[in-house]
Amino acid sequence: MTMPTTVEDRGFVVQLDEYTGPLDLLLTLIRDQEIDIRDIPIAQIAAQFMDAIDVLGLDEAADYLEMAARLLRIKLQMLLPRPFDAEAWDDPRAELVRRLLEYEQVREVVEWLDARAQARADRYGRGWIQDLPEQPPRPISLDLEHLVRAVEDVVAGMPQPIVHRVVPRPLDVEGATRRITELLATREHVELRELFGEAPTIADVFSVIVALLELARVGRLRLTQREPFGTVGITRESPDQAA
Amino acid sequence: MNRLTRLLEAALFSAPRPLGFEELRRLDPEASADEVRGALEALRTLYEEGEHGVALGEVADGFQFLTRPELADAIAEAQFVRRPRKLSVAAMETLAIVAYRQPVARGEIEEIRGVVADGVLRLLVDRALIDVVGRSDGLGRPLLYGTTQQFLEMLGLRSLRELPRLDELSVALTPLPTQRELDA
Amino acid sequence: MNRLTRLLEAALFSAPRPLGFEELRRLDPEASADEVRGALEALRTLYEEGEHGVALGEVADGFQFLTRPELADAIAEAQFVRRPRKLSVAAMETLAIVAYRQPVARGEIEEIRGVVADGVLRLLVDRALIDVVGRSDGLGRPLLYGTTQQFLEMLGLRSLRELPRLDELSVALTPLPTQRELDA
Repeated sequence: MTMPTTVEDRGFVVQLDEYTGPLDLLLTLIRDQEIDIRDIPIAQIAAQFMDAIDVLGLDEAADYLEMAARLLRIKLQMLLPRPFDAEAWDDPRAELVRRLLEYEQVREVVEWLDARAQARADRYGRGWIQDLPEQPPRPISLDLEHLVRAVEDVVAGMPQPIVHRVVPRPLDVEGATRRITELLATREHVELRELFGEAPTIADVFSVIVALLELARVGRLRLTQREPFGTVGITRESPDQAA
Repeated sequence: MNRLTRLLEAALFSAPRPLGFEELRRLDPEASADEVRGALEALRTLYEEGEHGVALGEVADGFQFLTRPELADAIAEAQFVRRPRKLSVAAMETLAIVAYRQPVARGEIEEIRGVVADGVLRLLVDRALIDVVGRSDGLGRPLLYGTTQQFLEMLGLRSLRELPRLDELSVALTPLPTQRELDA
Repeated sequence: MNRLTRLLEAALFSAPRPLGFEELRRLDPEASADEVRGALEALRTLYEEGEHGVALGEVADGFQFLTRPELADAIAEAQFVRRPRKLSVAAMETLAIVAYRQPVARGEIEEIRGVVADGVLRLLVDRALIDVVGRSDGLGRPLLYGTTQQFLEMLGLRSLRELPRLDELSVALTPLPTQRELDA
């Protein structure tokens, strides 16, 4: 695939690796034959393009096929009878020419960037970084633009405007009692917050609390809190110890 | 400074490790050992006598430029040996919610973002961008978070009033009636 | 060399990247901006006039010591430094389009280059030469890309304004009528 491939009868040499896409190939064909980009002999170029992608084994690349189809369409349009008034004639090649010129511009910028990058690559920065005593954690960069963008992302990510559902829900003490009992069957100690799922509703919280108080009353568990507002611990009481 | 000295200086500056004498000789195969030794000495003297901020040191593995010890603290404090890090998307979003909705409890942040905010909140508190500013009167009296002075300083703001007004966001991010108010 | 100049030199020697003026000012909070500027200039002149192997340059909004280009080959041949690998032409084309059209969506890049840009964009983001800078308001809200600080550093540019202006390019694009005007 990387071997130079010569298309003998048309007298130009093409190398697959050299092309970054159909526009590149097209531009090379045009430049090599010193064709005026604003007056492309479309039939000739289209034929050469087909040959090239055939020889290069590029005919599976969709991008190249699309360009091939475009060239054939322009070729056909060029064959249509033109109006006598030349001013009124829309050159079917115009869009292709615009794209080729635009692409040529990109390539010119690439050359400039390449030269700059090359010059910079000849200047080496500091290679070895000294360990300094007690490095603080990496500093954080923060700016308003990012903050505002984050706000927008938050809002965009919300499923719907947050409106609290005020649907009356009965307490589910039975369900809560079952969950607590199941948890305490496998573990001796749990924390209160483990009993709440993600984003518990007020009804969930009350259900758990009522269930806990009831279970504590009948001696199935013991509630502990080390300090005011501290976490509430729940410890299993074995039936024989129950008061 | 002659070419050999310049070459030694540039090599020692750009190499990712200390360079030994024999290695340095590779830089100019035509220079004699004495010439390289002379150039190294010239370089060392130049940095020494010019009272530079760095000095050419000799360690076990070879030669290297070292920061003068009395300057190391100031450089470490300025924190720029490593690139500043951007906050993760999760941290940025959480920070945004705290900034615009403070004082705000964890539950509220989690409700807005739809994910658990535990770790992210801890990170932001560690980095002193937010802090606990009180407790809610609501159920369980959850901690309330707000932004810090450091947060303002990093954004170059004098006060929270200088945060950009986000009119279109006001509906989504202005404090809603709390659950308690609704249930009451 | 005074203490401030020494401090700047040591800091610039110990950082693997350009340091911005504001960052450098953190080294000595008591020094005025003019003093820091003066010390930077003194440092630059000293290395210039002493014909050193490294020089103080200004890149990507910051200051950085870099080795002199004429010494690059000798240092690379001695295998102390590996030259960065060149980017492919496809990557360079994409970079050129992002640089001039930023913020730009993938679709626009593909249209100009005439090929799918997926892999190349990922590579450039991985190399930190471009980054996602936002989302378009258009259909599907595609990601928008822009160049980074690293991009400027790779080219040794101080800012995007140093890129050649489009009207300085030999290929003129603007005078051509667009397809829409042709169709009208």
